[in-house]
Amino acid sequence: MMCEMIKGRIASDRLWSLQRQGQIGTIAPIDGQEATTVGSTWALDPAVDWVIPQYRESLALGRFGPDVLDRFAAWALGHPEGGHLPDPIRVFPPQISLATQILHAVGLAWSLKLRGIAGAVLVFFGDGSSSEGDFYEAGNLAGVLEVPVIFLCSNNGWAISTPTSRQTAAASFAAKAEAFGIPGVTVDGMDPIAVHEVVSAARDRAVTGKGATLIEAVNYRLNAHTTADDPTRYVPAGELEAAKERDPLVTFRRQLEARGLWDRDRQADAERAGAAAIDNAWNWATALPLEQTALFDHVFAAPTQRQRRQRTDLAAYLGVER
Amino acid sequence: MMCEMIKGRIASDRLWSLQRQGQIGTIAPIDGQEATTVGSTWALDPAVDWVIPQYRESLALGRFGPDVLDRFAAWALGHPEGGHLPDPIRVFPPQISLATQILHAVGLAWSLKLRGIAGAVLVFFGDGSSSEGDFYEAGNLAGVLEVPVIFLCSNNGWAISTPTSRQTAAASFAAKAEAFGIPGVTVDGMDPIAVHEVVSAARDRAVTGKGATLIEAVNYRLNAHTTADDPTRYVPAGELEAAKERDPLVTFRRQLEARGLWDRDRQADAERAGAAAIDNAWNWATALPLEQTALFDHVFAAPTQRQRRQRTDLAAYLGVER
Amino acid sequence: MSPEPARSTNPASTADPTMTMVSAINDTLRAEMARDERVMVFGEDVALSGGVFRATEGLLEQFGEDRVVDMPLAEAAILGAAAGLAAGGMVPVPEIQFLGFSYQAMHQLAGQIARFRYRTWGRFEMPITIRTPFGGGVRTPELHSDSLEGQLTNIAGLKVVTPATAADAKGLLTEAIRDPDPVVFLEPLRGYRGVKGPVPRGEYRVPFGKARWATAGNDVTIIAWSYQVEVALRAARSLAEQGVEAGVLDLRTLVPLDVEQIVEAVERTGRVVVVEEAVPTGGFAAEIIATINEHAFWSLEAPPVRVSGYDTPYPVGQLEDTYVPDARRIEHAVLALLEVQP
Amino acid sequence: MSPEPARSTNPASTADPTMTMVSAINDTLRAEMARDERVMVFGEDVALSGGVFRATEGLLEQFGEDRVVDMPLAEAAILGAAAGLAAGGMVPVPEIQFLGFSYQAMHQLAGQIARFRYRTWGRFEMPITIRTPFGGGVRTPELHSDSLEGQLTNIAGLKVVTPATAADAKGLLTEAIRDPDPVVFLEPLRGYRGVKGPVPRGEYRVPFGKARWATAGNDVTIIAWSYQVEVALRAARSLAEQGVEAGVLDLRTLVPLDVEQIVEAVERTGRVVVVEEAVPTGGFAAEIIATINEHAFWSLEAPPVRVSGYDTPYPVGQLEDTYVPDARRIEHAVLALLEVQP
Ligand SMILES: Cc1ncc(C[n+]2csc(CCOP(=O)(O)OP(=O)(O)O)c2C)c(N)n1
Ligand SMILES: Cc1ncc(C[n+]2csc(CCOP(=O)(O)OP(=O)(O)O)c2C)c(N)n1
Ligand SMILES: [Mg+2]
Ligand SMILES: [Mg+2]
Repeated sequence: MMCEMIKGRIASDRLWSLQRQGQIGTIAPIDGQEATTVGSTWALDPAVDWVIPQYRESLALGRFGPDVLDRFAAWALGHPEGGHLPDPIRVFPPQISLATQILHAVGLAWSLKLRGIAGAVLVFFGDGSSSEGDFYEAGNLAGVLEVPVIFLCSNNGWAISTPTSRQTAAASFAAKAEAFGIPGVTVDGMDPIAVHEVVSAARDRAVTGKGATLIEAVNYRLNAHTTADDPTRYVPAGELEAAKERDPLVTFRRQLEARGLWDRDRQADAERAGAAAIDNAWNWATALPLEQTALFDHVFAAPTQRQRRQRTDLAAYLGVER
Repeated sequence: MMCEMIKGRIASDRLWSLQRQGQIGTIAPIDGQEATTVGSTWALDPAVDWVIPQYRESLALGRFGPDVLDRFAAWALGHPEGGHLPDPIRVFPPQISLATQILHAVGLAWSLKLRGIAGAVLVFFGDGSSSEGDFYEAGNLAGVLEVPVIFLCSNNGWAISTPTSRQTAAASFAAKAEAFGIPGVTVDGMDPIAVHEVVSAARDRAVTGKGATLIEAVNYRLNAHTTADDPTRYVPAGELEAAKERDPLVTFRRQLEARGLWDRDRQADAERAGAAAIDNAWNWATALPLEQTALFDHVFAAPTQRQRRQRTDLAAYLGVER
Repeated sequence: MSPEPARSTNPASTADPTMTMVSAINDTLRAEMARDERVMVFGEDVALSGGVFRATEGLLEQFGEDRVVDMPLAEAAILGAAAGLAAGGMVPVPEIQFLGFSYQAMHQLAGQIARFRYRTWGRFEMPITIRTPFGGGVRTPELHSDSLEGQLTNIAGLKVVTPATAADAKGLLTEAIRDPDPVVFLEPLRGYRGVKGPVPRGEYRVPFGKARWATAGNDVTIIAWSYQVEVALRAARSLAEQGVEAGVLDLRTLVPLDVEQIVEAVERTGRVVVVEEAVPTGGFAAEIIATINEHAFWSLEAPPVRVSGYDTPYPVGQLEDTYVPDARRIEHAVLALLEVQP
Repeated sequence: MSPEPARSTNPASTADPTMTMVSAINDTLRAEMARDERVMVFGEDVALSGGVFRATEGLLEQFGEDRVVDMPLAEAAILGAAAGLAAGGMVPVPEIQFLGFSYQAMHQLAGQIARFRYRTWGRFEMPITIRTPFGGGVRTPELHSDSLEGQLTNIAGLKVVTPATAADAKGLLTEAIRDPDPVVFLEPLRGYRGVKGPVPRGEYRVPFGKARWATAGNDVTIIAWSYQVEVALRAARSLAEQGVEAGVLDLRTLVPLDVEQIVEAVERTGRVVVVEEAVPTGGFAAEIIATINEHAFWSLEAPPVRVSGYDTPYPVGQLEDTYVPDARRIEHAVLALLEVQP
């Protein structure tokens, strides 16, 4: 897990600087949410379980294979292949329309139940997304249908500039499980072991037909919301510094070192591997070809006559083969 | 309260038979929900408080004056004046797009708070409507803003043919208050006194700046969902009979009689008054004039040029004055 | 009320059983569920009660509670779950109880379902058929009668299907359920029992994008869809008595659109009336007129005309009959159009 | 980039301060809030951070947390609360962070706000101005760039306002906030900083329904709105170099629509190109063409042409420049149109 957490941070930093160089568009860094993302996905079985991320997690979903990062690089580059995670990778692309993915997760989990597949669906969403009607409708539906879904609220304290105190007056995000008749748990989202534990337990419930669980993983956004954001405008002085004390890359490393499971060499190797991973992803993604007429691909299984005409006209206008 | 409850039932029965005679469209009867509607509104001050109904309550909102029933009759007749409750009556027309009214209530309550008006907003919605995202977004927003709103879930056991067991797995509808950080109370919705008590308490909280309350009033739909519905297709045998034991018009009457506050004369008077009320409403509503070109009134404060042209064309086509 | 077989391209013959549109829909759902066990029906009140219009009656008994499901009252949940089910390999046939309530789920319909294949660049297809009643004339409360084709057709990635006959309800619904892409299947409230006609036995599919001549005629072309085809036929019959041969082209599907037959009709008749129940501004009739301008402008002998609702919300019952186009208004428009001299 | 004052009807003179569109919006919000204490600004990230585009910067400091409010992340709550606030006598100016997320609130926008006056038959007015950015060209993720005018204009009861200049951003926003009816105020993403121009000092109102000649020309009329007016002006300049006098008509508001000036333009030039960034099928350009057919058919010397996006969802960054109309495509369409011989 440590290696993947390091990879996530390094990949995030790399994309950040690529954005600064104007090579990609806006990007949401993962700083502070590595333990939540990695600890939870390490509790899953990629052969049967699914992950539906929001938009930060894809940087650290190595549990499901290296393609996830490759595709995320393509996504950041605005290449349509970035949204395509090849079968059988059980991972959805990043979701921008917040909280909609939580309902997709319930439907997907429902299909597993109907088809008798002993898997679970883990869906990530932020503290902010929990305010959308879709989150509540999803939780309520999962309670009624008793489907194998794990709702993971990655509470990083902020929704862009909106603090959790403006997001809800509930005792906690986990407390919202009361509204659905499912268990709700709060866990230290900076501790991958703790996250791994609660998600494993939730997965056991899920695959044994006991239904859904809501998990609130309390972490902190150690960086800006995105490359377009300036947190100094709104984050109270000192809050970030205090949170940095809990940086999972520091604390988990200390834990492992204390138990003799980690050292400077391992750290160096992990950092090299992380750099290599994002290098490969970047190289793969930048090498992807793209015809502009591909614009019409994959809207429907087969284009309508009107789309075919538009494509022909476009090809003629661009002076390319259709 | 007893008189208003009787009026509600009589008005409901009358409209039911008028629908059967083909004089009005589909109508939703109030049978079984009189105590919830009357008990709660009797706890309000019509001079400062507001009521936002779903679509059953308008039959028994006499607390806010006789016009409410008159307008409801016009509404049932499909006359546009049916949606207009004249200022200063603090009542909204029936709401068809379920749960949307719960957010309107939060906004309205917010305006009272901002304007320093010591009133509260009581909003009715059904057990079914509580599954809509709008309900949760409203509860969550009210928790954050601490506005003077009372959410009254009129739980009559059914949403058309869907029982509450298919609606949610939560311990109760009141339990959903946990998700909002506001108090949640369950009350016997067949007992007007009990309802009056909890709503009075909620109103006190509201007007003293303590914020919102969620109340679940457990009653039962003693009739079909609407004139278009056939409950025998889905209501389990015996359920209705059992519920009839709790009919508020019977039980509350017994209570009052036991305390010597009610007798057959009073009952007869109340029934006469109720019949007179719906007679008056019906006569008023059926006498309302309507020009077909009124179609264009009240879309905007002033019609657009395009609407004016359409209106002129229509008038010419109909051969009437515009 | 269905077009005289002779003048119609509807392959149903009088030998076929006569059915209402709602029973044709019910039969088709039954047949498709029997044929493909991935097909699921869910929505508000579709199982226990068989649907508020009885369109799903008997399905629960036949296919069980795993495949015929009463959902909590939440449209976004119904369509959002449909997307997840589709990604999981099922073939969802959700019902939105009335089209007006699809607004509650527009972020899932327009923002997700319509784009799922595109945003996953082909990985996940959405073989979803959203059945939903719409259209006026039956004195419903607010938002039960609104016609939203103008909005739905502007959402790339959705197919919009609008049967006008019982036979097409079967043929197009069969096609919709088997189509690998999301289809909004619009069922006219007035048509459920108001439209009756012969329905072919056994498997019957009507391809998308092929309009149908409900009745032929060379003087003028009336373009319509869904229940307004019935209304247009009434107008055509009355016009015929006055010696005017009006053809009624039933579009059947708005996306994909049968541009060929529209163009052929304009070239042949030169005069077109487009009928819709919706708000005219930004409505689908405007799209048809723009399409005609693009492909058959020089054949126009007079400006194409719209017979629509008006630029107001769908009104209350006492104003409804003025709002919704009727045969007299269509006839009136046709006669005025024939007056126009180039 | 703003039209040469000489050829423009924009009353702003070069003596006026030059501003970006976003600062003109910010100033206007400030002025209207100062003028009328019922005016409230709320939405996601509008207060503490001053908005993701800084459009509401400084308002919190000046007007306090009762009138400038960061809301929970829920669009339906933002617009549903706006309806209640309006019923309670406030003048809400909610922001939807990106137009694509208005889908989350479509049931409140189309189903409630647009009809509130109508369903209460005049009792409750909805003086709500919904500010929201839209439009392409800036490499945003999904649903940040979609143009939904075709859908919004089909919703009776909404006014749809689309400023193209900094001056109009001020004049139309002032008008919108003071208008007693709901207005969807569409702000072009590319225009926030990409559009600069003189902005009249002091109170400045631009009436709805009056289009503006961004540049005059008698050979052909290019009809556009919002940022595409800038693009059309680029095309017009390049056409001018080739001796083609293209007029660019900036509609300013889509509802209400300035039919008079559109008709006058068609009568004068006989040739029209309508530009939109949206999906063409069911888009607003189709409405303009239908309107031209209704009111100026006989003046057309060639079929009106659309330059639009395509019938696909708004694409990812690497395909965006092909999707969104640019000056070259408009120029290309104009030249082709001029080839057409009646
Ligand atoms: C439906 C919707 N509304 C608004 C936005 C704009 N937006 C993008 S990220 C964001 C904040 C999300 O906060 P949270 O859910 O806590 O996730 P985080 O960014 O903190 O990981 C907002 C408002 C959006 N993408 N989707
Ligand atoms: C948004 C929306 N979805 C669906 C419907 C159709 N519908 C009308 S009443 C109803 C059931 C409402 O149940 P509940 O909220 O419990 O109120 P009750 O009728 O039991 O009083 C449904 C599904 C609607 N009117 N609005
Ligand atoms: Mg967050
Ligand atoms: Mg109920």
